[in-house]
Amino acid sequence: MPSLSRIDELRRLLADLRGPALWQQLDQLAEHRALRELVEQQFPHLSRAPAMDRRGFLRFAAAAIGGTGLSACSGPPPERIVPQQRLPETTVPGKPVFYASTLTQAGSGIGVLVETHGNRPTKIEGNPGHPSSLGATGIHAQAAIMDLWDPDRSPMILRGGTEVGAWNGVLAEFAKIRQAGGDGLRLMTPSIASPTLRAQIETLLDELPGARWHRHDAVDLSAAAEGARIAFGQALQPQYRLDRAELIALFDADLLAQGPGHLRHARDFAKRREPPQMNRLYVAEPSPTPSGSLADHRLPIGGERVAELVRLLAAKLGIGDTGAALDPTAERWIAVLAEDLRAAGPAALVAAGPAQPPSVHALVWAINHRLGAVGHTLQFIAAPRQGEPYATLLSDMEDGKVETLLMLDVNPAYDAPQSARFAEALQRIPRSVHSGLYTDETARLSHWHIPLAHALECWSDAEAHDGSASLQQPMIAPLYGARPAHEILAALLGDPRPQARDIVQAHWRQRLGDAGFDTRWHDSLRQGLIEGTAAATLRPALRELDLQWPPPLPGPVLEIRPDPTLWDGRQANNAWLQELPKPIALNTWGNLAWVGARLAQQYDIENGDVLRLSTNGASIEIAALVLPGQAQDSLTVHLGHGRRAAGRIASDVGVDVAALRPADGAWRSGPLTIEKTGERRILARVQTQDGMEGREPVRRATLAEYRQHDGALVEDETPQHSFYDANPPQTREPGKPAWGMSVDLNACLGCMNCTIACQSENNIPTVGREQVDLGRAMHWIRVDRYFEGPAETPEILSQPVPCMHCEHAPCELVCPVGATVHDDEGLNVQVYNRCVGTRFCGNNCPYSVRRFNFLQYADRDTESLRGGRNPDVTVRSRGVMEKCSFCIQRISAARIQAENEGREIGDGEVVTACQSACPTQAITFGNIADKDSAVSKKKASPRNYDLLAELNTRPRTSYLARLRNPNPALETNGEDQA
Amino acid sequence: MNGEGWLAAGTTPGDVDARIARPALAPRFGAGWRIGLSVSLLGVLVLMLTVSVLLTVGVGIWGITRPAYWGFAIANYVWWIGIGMGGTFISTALYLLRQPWRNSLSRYAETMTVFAVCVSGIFPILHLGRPWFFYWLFPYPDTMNVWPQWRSALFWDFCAILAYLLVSVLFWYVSMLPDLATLRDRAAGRMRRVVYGFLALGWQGEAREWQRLEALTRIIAALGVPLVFSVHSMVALDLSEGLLAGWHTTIFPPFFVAGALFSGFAMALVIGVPLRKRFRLEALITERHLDRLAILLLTGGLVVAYCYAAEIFMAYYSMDEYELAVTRFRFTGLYAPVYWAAIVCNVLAIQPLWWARVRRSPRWLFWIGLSVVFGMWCERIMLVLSSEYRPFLPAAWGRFMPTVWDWAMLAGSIGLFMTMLLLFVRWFPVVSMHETRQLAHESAQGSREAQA
Amino acid sequence: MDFVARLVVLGVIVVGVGLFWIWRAASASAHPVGSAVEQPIPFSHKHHVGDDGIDCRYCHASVETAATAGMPSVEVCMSCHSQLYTDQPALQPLIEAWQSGKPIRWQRVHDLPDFAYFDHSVHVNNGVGCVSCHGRVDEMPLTWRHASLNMQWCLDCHRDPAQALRPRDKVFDLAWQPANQRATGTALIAAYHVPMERLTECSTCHR
Amino acid sequence: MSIGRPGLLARFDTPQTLLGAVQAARSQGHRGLRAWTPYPVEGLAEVLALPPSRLPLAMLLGGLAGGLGTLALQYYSAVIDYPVNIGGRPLASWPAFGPPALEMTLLCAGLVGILGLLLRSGLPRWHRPEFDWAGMEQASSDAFLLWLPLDDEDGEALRDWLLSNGARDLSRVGGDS
Repeated sequence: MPSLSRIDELRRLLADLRGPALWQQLDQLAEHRALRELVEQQFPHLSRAPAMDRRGFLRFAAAAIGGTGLSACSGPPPERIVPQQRLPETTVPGKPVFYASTLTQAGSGIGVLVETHGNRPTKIEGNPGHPSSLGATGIHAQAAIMDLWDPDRSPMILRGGTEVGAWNGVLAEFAKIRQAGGDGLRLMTPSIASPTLRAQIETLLDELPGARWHRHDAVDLSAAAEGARIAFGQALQPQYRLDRAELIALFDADLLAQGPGHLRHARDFAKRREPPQMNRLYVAEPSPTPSGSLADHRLPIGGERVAELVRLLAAKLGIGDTGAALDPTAERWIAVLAEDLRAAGPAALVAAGPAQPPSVHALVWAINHRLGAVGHTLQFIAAPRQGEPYATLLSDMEDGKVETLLMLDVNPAYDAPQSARFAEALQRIPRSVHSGLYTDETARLSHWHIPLAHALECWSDAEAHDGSASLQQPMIAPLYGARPAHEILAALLGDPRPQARDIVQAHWRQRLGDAGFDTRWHDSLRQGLIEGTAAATLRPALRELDLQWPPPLPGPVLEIRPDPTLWDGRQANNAWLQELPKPIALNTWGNLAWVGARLAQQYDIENGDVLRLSTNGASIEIAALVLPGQAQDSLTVHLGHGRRAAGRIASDVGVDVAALRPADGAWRSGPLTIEKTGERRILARVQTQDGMEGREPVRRATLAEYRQHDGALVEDETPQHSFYDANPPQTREPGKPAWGMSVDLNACLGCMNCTIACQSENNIPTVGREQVDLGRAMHWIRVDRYFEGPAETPEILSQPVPCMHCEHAPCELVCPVGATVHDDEGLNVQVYNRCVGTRFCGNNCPYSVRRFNFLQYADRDTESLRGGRNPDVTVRSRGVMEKCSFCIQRISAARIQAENEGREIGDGEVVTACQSACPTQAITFGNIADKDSAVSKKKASPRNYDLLAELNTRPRTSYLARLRNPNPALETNGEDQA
Repeated sequence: MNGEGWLAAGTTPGDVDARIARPALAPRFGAGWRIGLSVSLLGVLVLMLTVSVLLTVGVGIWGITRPAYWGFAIANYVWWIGIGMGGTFISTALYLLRQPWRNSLSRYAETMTVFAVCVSGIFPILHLGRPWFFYWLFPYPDTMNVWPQWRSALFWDFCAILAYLLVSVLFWYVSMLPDLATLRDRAAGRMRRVVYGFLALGWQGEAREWQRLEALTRIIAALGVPLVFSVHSMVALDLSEGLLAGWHTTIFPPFFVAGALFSGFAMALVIGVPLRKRFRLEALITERHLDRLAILLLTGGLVVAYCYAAEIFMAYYSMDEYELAVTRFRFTGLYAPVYWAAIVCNVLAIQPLWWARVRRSPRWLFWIGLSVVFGMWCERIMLVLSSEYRPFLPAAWGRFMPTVWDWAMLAGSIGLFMTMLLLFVRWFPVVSMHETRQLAHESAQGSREAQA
Repeated sequence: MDFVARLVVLGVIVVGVGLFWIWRAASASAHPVGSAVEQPIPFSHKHHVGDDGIDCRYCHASVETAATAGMPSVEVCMSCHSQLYTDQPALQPLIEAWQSGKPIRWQRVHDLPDFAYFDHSVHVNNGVGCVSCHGRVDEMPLTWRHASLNMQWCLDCHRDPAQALRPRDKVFDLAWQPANQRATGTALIAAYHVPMERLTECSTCHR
Repeated sequence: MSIGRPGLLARFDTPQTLLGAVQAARSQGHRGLRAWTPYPVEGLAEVLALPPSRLPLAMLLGGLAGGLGTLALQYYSAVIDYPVNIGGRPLASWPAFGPPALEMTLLCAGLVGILGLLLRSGLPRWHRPEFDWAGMEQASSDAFLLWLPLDDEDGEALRDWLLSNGARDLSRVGGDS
């Protein structure tokens, strides 16, 4: 970072410029030799795109006159070494350092370990000691790296949307607010997971009595707590103990892949699902979710009908009365479920999702109470106080009751229900201050915008789903002079030089007491968890329920859900997330209307048809995806797309569905009218074939079959005869590791965590919408998904496919330059610098895991993106083949470590990126030469099988067959036959 | 060899030289030629543009993708090199079989070969992701101390093309020396005399030179047969060394050889018929010649048809699920039109050749040849794509759709071929003069004896 | 006539070779072997190592533990030069760096391509002496590249480490010469469990 | 051969007459005859008693060298110089080494043959004294030429004898003339 004075110089230079003129001026400066460096550090996204084109054109000309040969082979430019000024004791240059920290998603903290190289965060790992992580990470946590280094982040304080502002200006505004005693001040935040920040807000509300605090979550998860308010008289946060549940019934609830604690839920669930003991899962949901894909019995049903489903179930268990009649399949499904639940008793767990209204949750709590599950599989903790509802704020704004609006980390002008109304109201506010990562839709309408520091840039803390708190520490100084929320609030309260660290530390000093605080502080930093802060579980008493059931919406209903990868759109400018296939549906870059097969038939809809969906007097146009397993009486669309001011990645990708949301932010609206516009769009799906075509890449069995079977469940089809001696030439002396992987399809959710973790670890480039649609996505580990059975109620099978590292690798045989070969530890290595790009290996890989750089996909020009790359992995150039390497850089690191310490590599010492990210630990990696290693034990399972074994490729990656634990009573039912 | 009756009656050596050498030495040339040349040159420009974009942007400009990693480039390559084969066969195998009638055809057939092989050579290099490193396929002591990977069919093919290209180009040139000498001696202007003289390398037609050339011709002919057959076997192995269903079959090498011969003869007709007309070579390339070529074409076509049948049979005979699937995809899949086009153009279109009248009608032969040339292109496309686009795992199924650059590359390659051909016929003898002279002498003498 | 023709043929060959050499020159490295590299401060290993006998690890501290040997921070330089030669004009850049807090930008002398991953620690711990790759830096007034650092050169040693291995305690001794290198090396391969068969695997250096 | 020597250049119309003349001349003890023809005339080499060409042998050796050399190179590089595990196949995968060897055999044989032809015939040789001889250019179209050295004896007898043997126009070439 250059000295502040020079930044201010620049600011002065730009102070009297407005709008476009400002950007132009910056662009010229970018050309300026002296200032270029500074400008690029400050505003990396300004001085780039044109340069690229110029270079492109020159290279083009060179080739046209046949000079390409020369230009392609000109020597490397001289490099410079820039040592540090002072070397911190802790860091050893060239060795990664891991810091325990916390990332917050959907109002709940997840403990992570941040891998840094030379103080540059490059990778997020889960924190095994953290209750919400247990070592796993979600896709949003993985993507945080990309957010941090995003060149489109807000570069500076803005006044009136475009004008460069100064921190002093902000302080002046704050002073005025204080003088007014906070009258007319409204604070707008999302649900806050940080106890410190909540405490700060409480203080603010005390000190400025005129002020009020409003909560705005684009994706409102409060239904469960509100349901508890109805059932138990107080807002409570449920704790789902899947580790204790033998029978689980989920109603429109994706417990395993979304919302607070989902990583923990997935882990606990998988632990209970290891044969011969297996839990049983019932799922009723409108759209297929990862949870639904693992269900033993899945009932596709519109979110609007779930209420009746739950009421019927409750009635069968003797609670309340039934609602409207359901179709026989559903009736039977519920009847069987009710029997099962009664049998399971306290070992059962029933849950509803945030998309369901509080009344349904209340009923669900009652059912659990009746089953005796409360306190056993279902526990409650107190829900922290959050702001008042957003609706009241909006009306107050429109009534002119709001003098000042301070928006922290929210973007209501885009993501509020009927955001247009908010945007309009916002512009009538006398004074509006916005703080966020981007100069987003709201920032541009606010009087002031303050760049908000990224979670990896500043001190804070957060509570996990179970209430236990952990600290968030910065790995790097704020890249764009951004400020943490703590400091902004402190400044508002008059602190001239606020320091987030002091604020957070002060909060905890006060909570934990002075005695031995410093040691506890340091332990907490090291462990990434503040011991003993987990919330106490409560034993609430159930009240008499008097539930109101509004008449269900008629006809097909529009389900409006958070995007599986982008959530509410705050991470929309993140190319990794945009290109990460949505679980199950596998579409990327933009949102689609998911339509059930029968509905599609009814309206004659095909994939790619653009539909005009109208409800609440508004309408959008969005392309359709006919999705097996989608309920027939509902369409599903996703939030987070159609950003208008998000940066180069997200702008104009997908469709903004906010207009269709009811004012109260409910998750569905109707009645819905559907018309075809006749237009067609590309879907950019990574998989276009739905069925297995009778090829059985995913082997399946029922638990019953598994129990009968002795010995291998899946017979080995590897041909034993060989033209050559079957053993590879190199003689393996004992002690040398032989790397192998096992993937347990019984535990695979298809949640895509492995895919994005791999992308982050291995510098895998994104290719963009059109390239994905052509089939050129680069993900090294893809998750194949197959629908088997009827399109209405298919069985959903997910199968992660990394490189198989075949002993008899077909790819190696056909490479004319030996760019892909075997090493003595059995890795199928790809030598990028030797590859000439014949692509024969790609053709010849029966698993199609090889990826080719058809164009220059890796961005070599954006300075800030370099910071986030893994220095231990080559950045691939155009024209070379690449593929999963079993994280060879991690193997090398472990090997060198062992070398230096003169020992063998221990089991579990090498953990691949996909393996560590997997919430259900479906992926096991290790040394198969060592019979006691975890992976060897997995491969010894009777469920073990090789993919396409009949081709005699002898893969090192093998799979464990998928098992289902169906209820015989439902199996006999033809409808549910999968 | 006895060449009686293979030239129009009363063709003397003098006429031979006149007929063949005159166009080459003529001061100016027909407008038709100039138009044809400018069209072909346009094609060359398209090619240059495409290649420039290709080198600057990358092979991503083509429609290739996962799983169809190869697409047009390789199919075009196989097509072109196949076309080349016909010429080599005529100039070598028929020589060994003592077929005097080949003398009138060998020159332009070989020329066609040489140019087709040159054009085909463009594709395997330019289809590389990093073409500027193509020489890594060549075993040379480098600073990386690494070698080519000998087990790859692509390397075998690299050797095959290298051998084929060098041998056929050099032999084509050497066997043209006597004719170049003739042109040198007959050329009017000094400039031409110098140029032809330079090219003729000082050939004089002395007994010793003839003796060596004869010996060389005989052995090269003997080498040429295994060479050309092996080359096309290697090309076939480029695919059949792969695991892909539809590629991984033992029938491919003979299949490709037959296909190559087939397309080669077809191209020989497509070029030969107009040539014969334009240069009034009816006396040298008689209807009997055409008839023989047509018979070869028919034979080749029948063998190819047999291979199609055999592939289908083997699929059902093996009952291998993947082979069966590929066969189904060929019949009904995304690329079914290409498959059926191949069947129509390669199998049905040649049936008229059973009738002698058709075999002796230049017009018929031209159009049938053209349909076969097109049909063989369809077949190459079909062979490459129908296996590639649906690999073993259904989840990886995809599709290849050609982009404008794919078509530009194809059109450009045709333009380049035509350009080279047109330039050749303008300044070089399209029929081997010394070989035809021999025929002329023998037939003249034959008729003399007949009179006696 | 004959002469002219031969001349033409010759000319073609000459031009071809010429173009090849131009290309070779264009693709040559920035700092050729053996030529001293200009630095912002004319730092002399000869003086520091040769004359003053400062150990390599004093400045290149992480050489035994990490992939990179580590470049000394300004702080390290200042630990002596806050007293010594502070008035030397040559040292002004150092003083400025110390005061301004702006690091010194040294010219890289040994620059491997980005796709080759070299790890100092594992080499040092297996008895590869600094001198084997860097030459007698204690005799270099300005540092230059001692070896080509191309793959052939790396392999030469990876195929036959015996020609270079030395006892660990002699690794940083630039002048040390074994009585019988071959015997010493062979013994050390066994002693240090050098994984011979791994040394020539592609994955040893490329990822 | 001795171009400096003076000689007689006789032109014949048919290969038969040429062959006859050559035979007769040789039987009369003439040596150092040279003949030019527009196409290879069967039997001419024999009657001129030219030594059989050694080209075929050279090509055989060249081919063998190319093939065996390739096999040797493959074995050396794959087994001795840099053994690498390729798809679990043996280092010396003989069946796979065959095809390149075959191609290189053919290539080398062909190259040796063609280069051999040029070198042995002294080509390229863009200027030869023969080019100056009158009527020489006929040899490349339809004339069959025969050259006999004129030694000390005077040419008249030889001239008549040639004419009687079917020679057309004769000319004295080479030497001081």
